[in-house]
Amino acid sequence: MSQKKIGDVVLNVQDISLRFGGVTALTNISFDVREHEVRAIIGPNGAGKSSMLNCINGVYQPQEGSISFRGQTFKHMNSRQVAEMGIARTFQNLALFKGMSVVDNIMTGRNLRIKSNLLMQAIRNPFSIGGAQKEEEAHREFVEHIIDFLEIQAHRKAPVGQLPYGLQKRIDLGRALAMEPQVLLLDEPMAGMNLEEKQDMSRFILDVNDEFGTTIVLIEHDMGVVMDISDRVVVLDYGKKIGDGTPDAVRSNEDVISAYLGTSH
Amino acid sequence: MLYRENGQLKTTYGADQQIFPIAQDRWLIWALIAFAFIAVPLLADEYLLRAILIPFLIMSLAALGVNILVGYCGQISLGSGAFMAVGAYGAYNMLVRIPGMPLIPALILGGLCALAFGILFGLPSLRVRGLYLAVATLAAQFFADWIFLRIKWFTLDSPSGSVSVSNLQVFGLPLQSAADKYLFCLGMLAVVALLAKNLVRSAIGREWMAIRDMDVAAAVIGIRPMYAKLSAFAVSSFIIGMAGALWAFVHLSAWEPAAFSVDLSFRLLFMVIIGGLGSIVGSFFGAAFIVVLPIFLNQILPAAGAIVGVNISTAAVSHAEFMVFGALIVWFLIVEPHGLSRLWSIGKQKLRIWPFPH
Amino acid sequence: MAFFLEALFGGLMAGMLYSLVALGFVLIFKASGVFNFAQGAMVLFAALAMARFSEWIPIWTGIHSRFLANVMAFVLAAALMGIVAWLVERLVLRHLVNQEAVTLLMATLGISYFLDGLGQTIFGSNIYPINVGMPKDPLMLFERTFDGGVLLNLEDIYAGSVAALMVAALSLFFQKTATGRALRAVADDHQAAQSIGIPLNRIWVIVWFVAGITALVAGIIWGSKLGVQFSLTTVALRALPVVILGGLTSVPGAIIGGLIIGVGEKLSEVFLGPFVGGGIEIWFAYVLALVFLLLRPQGLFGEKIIDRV
Amino acid sequence: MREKKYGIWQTTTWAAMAQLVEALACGLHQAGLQRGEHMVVIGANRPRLYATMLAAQSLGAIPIPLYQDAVATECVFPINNAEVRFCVVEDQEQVDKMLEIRDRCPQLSHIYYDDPRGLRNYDQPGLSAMESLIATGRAEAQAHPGLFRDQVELGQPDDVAAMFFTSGTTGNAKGVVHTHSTLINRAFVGAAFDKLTLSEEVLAYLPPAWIGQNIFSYAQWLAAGYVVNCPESAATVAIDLKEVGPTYYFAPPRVFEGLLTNVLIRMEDAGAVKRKMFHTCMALARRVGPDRIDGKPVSFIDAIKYRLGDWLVYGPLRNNLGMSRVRVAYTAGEAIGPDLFSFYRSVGINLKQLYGSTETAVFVCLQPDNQARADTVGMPCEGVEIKLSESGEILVKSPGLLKGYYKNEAATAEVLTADGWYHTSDAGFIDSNGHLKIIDRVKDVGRIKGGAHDGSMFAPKYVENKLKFFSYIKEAVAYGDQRERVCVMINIDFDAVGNWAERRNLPYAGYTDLAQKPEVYDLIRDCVEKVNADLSRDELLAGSQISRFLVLHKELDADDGELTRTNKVRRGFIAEKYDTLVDALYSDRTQQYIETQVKFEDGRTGSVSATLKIGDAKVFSPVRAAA
Repeated sequence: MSQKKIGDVVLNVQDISLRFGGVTALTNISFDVREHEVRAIIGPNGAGKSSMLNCINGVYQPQEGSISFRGQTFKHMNSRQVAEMGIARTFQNLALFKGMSVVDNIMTGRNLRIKSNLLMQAIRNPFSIGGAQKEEEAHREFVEHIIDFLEIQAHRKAPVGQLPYGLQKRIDLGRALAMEPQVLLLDEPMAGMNLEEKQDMSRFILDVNDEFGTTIVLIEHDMGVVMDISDRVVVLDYGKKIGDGTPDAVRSNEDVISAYLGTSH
Repeated sequence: MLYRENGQLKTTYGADQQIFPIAQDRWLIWALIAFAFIAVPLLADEYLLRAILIPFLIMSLAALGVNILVGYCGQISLGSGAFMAVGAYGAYNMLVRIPGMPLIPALILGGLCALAFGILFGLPSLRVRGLYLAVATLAAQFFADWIFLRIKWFTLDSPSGSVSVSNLQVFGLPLQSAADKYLFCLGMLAVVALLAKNLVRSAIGREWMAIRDMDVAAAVIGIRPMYAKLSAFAVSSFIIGMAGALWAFVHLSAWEPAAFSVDLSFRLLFMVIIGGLGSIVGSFFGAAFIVVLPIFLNQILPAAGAIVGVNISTAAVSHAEFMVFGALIVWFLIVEPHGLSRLWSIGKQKLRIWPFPH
Repeated sequence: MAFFLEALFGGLMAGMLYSLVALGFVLIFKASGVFNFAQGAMVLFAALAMARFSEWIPIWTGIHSRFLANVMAFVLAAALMGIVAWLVERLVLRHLVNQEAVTLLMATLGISYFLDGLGQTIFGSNIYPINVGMPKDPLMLFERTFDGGVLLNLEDIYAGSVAALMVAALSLFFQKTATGRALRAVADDHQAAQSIGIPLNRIWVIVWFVAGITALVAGIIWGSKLGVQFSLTTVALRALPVVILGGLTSVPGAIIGGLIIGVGEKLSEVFLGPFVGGGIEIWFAYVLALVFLLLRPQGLFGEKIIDRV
Repeated sequence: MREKKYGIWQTTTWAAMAQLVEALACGLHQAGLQRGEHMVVIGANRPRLYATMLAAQSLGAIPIPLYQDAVATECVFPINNAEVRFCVVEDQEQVDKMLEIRDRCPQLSHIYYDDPRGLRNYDQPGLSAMESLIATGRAEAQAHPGLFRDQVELGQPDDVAAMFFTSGTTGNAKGVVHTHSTLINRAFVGAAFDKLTLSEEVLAYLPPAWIGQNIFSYAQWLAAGYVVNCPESAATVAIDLKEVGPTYYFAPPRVFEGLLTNVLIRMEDAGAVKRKMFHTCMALARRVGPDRIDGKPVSFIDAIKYRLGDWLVYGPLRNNLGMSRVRVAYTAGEAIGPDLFSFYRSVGINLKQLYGSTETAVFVCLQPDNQARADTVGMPCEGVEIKLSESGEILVKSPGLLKGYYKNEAATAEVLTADGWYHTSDAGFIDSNGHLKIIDRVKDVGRIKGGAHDGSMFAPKYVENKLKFFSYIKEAVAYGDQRERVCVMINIDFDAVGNWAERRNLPYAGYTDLAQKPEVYDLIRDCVEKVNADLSRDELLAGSQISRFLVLHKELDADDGELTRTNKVRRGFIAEKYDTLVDALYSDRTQQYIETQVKFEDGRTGSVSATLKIGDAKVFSPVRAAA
């Protein structure tokens, strides 16, 4: 693996706090993400990792703090905006569209880019009147490249619901990739996978990172995997940031160790 | 068993994405269309056309609309009857107020009225989900009932909102005989069904299904729930509205608000559930089932009674109809919650891999 | 002013009845996650049973005390509702465990169709009176305060108070009794409830039975006011906005919602109605609920839903 | 040529292919690939890899396809042996292999890869993408328009066209050298034989390094000009096969076997009715199908029935196997079981056998349509002469013979006589109706000594196989080498014979008992005599007729060392273990007591003893063939 050049900060999270009613999920979290790097957020279950992503995605609205992306600073993110800015995301407990085929699931990732309007789509036809068909085909081709990339050709037309867990995770990733993201947020991409699947997944993640130069923010609660593939690591525990730095630095950080020993992982 | 797919290889995405990728299916569907357009009008008698086929076609159209909203976008609606009513009265007003208004534009305008109405009552869907929404849509139902009953303007001051249309014409051709009406409805249905199918297999359709299956994820990949839901409401209520207008003009030709009561809304919902949520073809099955069932019962029950030696009054029949109907609904939900279309596709799959079980 | 008070009281009375029906919804929804569209049908069914039994019993038994006849009829009708509840659980709910809400909704619609049909087949489909001896004579209040005074229907007051009693009883049943607590447990989390050994199926039967009783009471009251007839089923549809307003899962919500709707309806009918051609009470409640939803999606007392991803 | 990529069948027209080849050729030329030099190609069936082979050949260079699943070290020998400087590989996996062995193959200077996936960060010298090669090639072609044509002109029919390394069972692999003329000639003969047309569809899913696949999807592709389809990935072959529905299909027996078992397994899960239907139809097929496909007349009723069966079962079955459109299907490599063979033919798939090897550029013998037999491999095809050495070995003279083994005179001399006969090292003979029968590897073939058939050939495996084709016989061990008559020890198939016995309500207590029943002996005798009758028909083997046999008291078992782990009988070992029996067979005793150690499943050993009868079988006087 050759050296990839890590650029300057693209995404910057400044002392975010998030509360649900009485419960506090996050308290003054701040960290930054640099171009082209693999940035991991680790922490025991319930440390608020997913909530962090949900704030970046605009799923949750943090009460305090701000998030800035490429210079623009936002108090609240708006999902649509986030997507348009090129931040894609996968989910911890599969959030695929159960009723749709693999291809269609990944195709949804292209929706932002579809130009033809409702009427054009309605009169979609093989005789290339209205161009909706042509557009569909163009996007389908792109999607097929992703399918090829993730090596799921054999399952193309299958309804996602019937596929094994490991594959569904891949499709989730595929859907995110279809957005051609600049920043890719991965929420426990390897949770509940067997070793082999984990290796595949890490391979894909690294490939994405250096084939397309995509910046990757990666959540994991199991340290092992993360340490080998990530450049810098943030450690959360009970909604607080207890460590930040290179894998080695983090590994030797007492708080982190105690947090992990504490929650016996 | 009948499928021979070897050599049907797709060399373009266009070929791969067509509505019926398998050659055998294409032949079948063309045969079916030909049969419906040519053979049926010649063979079917007056009663069959008027009492069964025309209602079936129109209800299929309506069910199609409902299915887009409920089946594809996952927004439960109990106000479909209202959308039909708005469509019907809207078209009616267009027809009588604007001199020389031809029928088809009138229908489309009727549909557009329903569309506006639909979007208005679709707004709650942005805030509320599931059952709350279902009840919210009931509001549309009762509101519509009331409007056409009480606000005379819509019904040209006719008593109790009952109005009628006569000697309809399409492109100067009179729409009199049952066969004409049948063909007209069939044509409308065919066109709309095609357009609808195109929508659901395109980007917008995927947005709807995405919202239905996992709205948060959908939002995160940049789908605007508002646009998706309202467009679903719009398209759906437009189709339902047109169906309503057809129902009123072609089938009833004289009607009052009661014709579009909440009961109709329920029946439409049954159609899509029994037919199969999220399936175009399911809408047809559902419509057929719900349209034919009562007629069937009306025929069969007295006969059955006669056999046992009991004379069953018409009232009794209608009550029994209620019971059988209810029982069947429940039975269906238990046995095949995914509706007839699921059975259909399973059967088809079995045929494809015949003689293997899987 | 007097006019206003009359409307207000009328509204409150009607509201009480709404809350009664609404309670039926809430009970079942809490316990089984089913939005029971059949509530209306149950009201009709119960009322029909009550009416006809009270009419038949003297013929069967030769008892001529109307009171006794009514009591027995009530017991019989209640028993009938029990059977209905049991059958519903046996034949329907049991087979639809953890289906989506829509499916269950559909199922209850099916049930309501069935009950409508059944009821009218067994008990006939004319209008039948229920006479539980509620005095029909009017009552004047505040004659000194306003000239003309405030005219109230004694019947309404009875009805209202009965409904209120019933509501109170139910809330007690929910808060105090063991079954009630079990119910609340089930409502909170089916799995958990099951794991601590609460028999879901029995709970459901109970809940549907209780809902049946509320239906019966509601049926009796409405029936004795307007006579038992098919239109009773619409009572349930009227009660729906109440549930929405109060929040599907909240008993107090149902009560307050009921009152708000009842009053709102009457007042609007009286004060707005004339300008828009009247009859607005059929949709006013809904629009009210709708507007309300936009402001507070989970209803007055419903819990807030947080999306976990 | 088509390749399924990105979900659809990407078509490459001949014109496009030509341009691609030209570009590649010019590119390679510019990179310094010399006439007569070797170039390694490693990868699955990919159009661009085929193109590179073509390009190399048009430059007069010699492509060497290697197996893509071979481990790195296996590639070392060929690459060094042929002083390969250039190699073109499919993807990262193969590149890694090449880089791994680079230190052992210093001369390996140019590595081109087709699929850049994962190779972005590779910066080893001499490594470059096929894309860039093509690009430079285009430029080169622009610069010297004539170049390509001239290079092609220079090519001569007898230049070496390609080299295939045969997986040597002993020692290093041998590079089989073929010239253009040999390959092309064979390709055309094969094509002509089955009247292949432009419209054939072929699915190329076996390793291109295997001569078979190479002939079918490369040489014949060029010769007949049909469409070759490359599957999307190993995982999707089944799906792709179904989509393509090839008209011309080639596979070794194990593939057909796999398909069949798969069919049967899936049918097992079917509902009772369906299973019944399936089995009845298959029974009918077994009865009627072969005749039908052999163009023999079948009774009207049967014809009707078969139609029905075709509609109910065979048609759908072919469809699911992806063989609805198969016009010609071949199997080769090893002997194919008759049941397996007839299954495919009976459901209307024109499956045939052929005989050939790497050295003969495949086509030596082919079975004409409607003359396909399980036990022959067809008639010598055009241009082929066949004779038998005195040892019974098959010698072949054909325009398709190899030029020799690369840098291995000795080996070449072994197989290729001065007067151009190639030693197949298979023993066999031409049967009465002109079909070649393969008997055995020469080394196993023995001789009868003394007696009526002194000196005539004895082929144990052939005899044993013939016996084993009877469902009642599970294993058979034949003796006769250096003896005057042939005797066999037989294992009955317990299930088959068991059923048979039950149907005759014949009581028995376990295997040993059943084995010794006189009825069973009669049953087996019939089989043996059928075989004898059959054997007597061809003079060469008449001597191998079985005169005495016995049914063993225990089943031959790998645990007792009687079978190899792959369930082949270990003739020698058994001979020693049961020497008493062997002696008995060759004496004139009618029974023999024997006691043997057996290992049970749980490892305990016990002993089985029995007195075995010895049966005599009728021997037929040889029927003179063609008379």
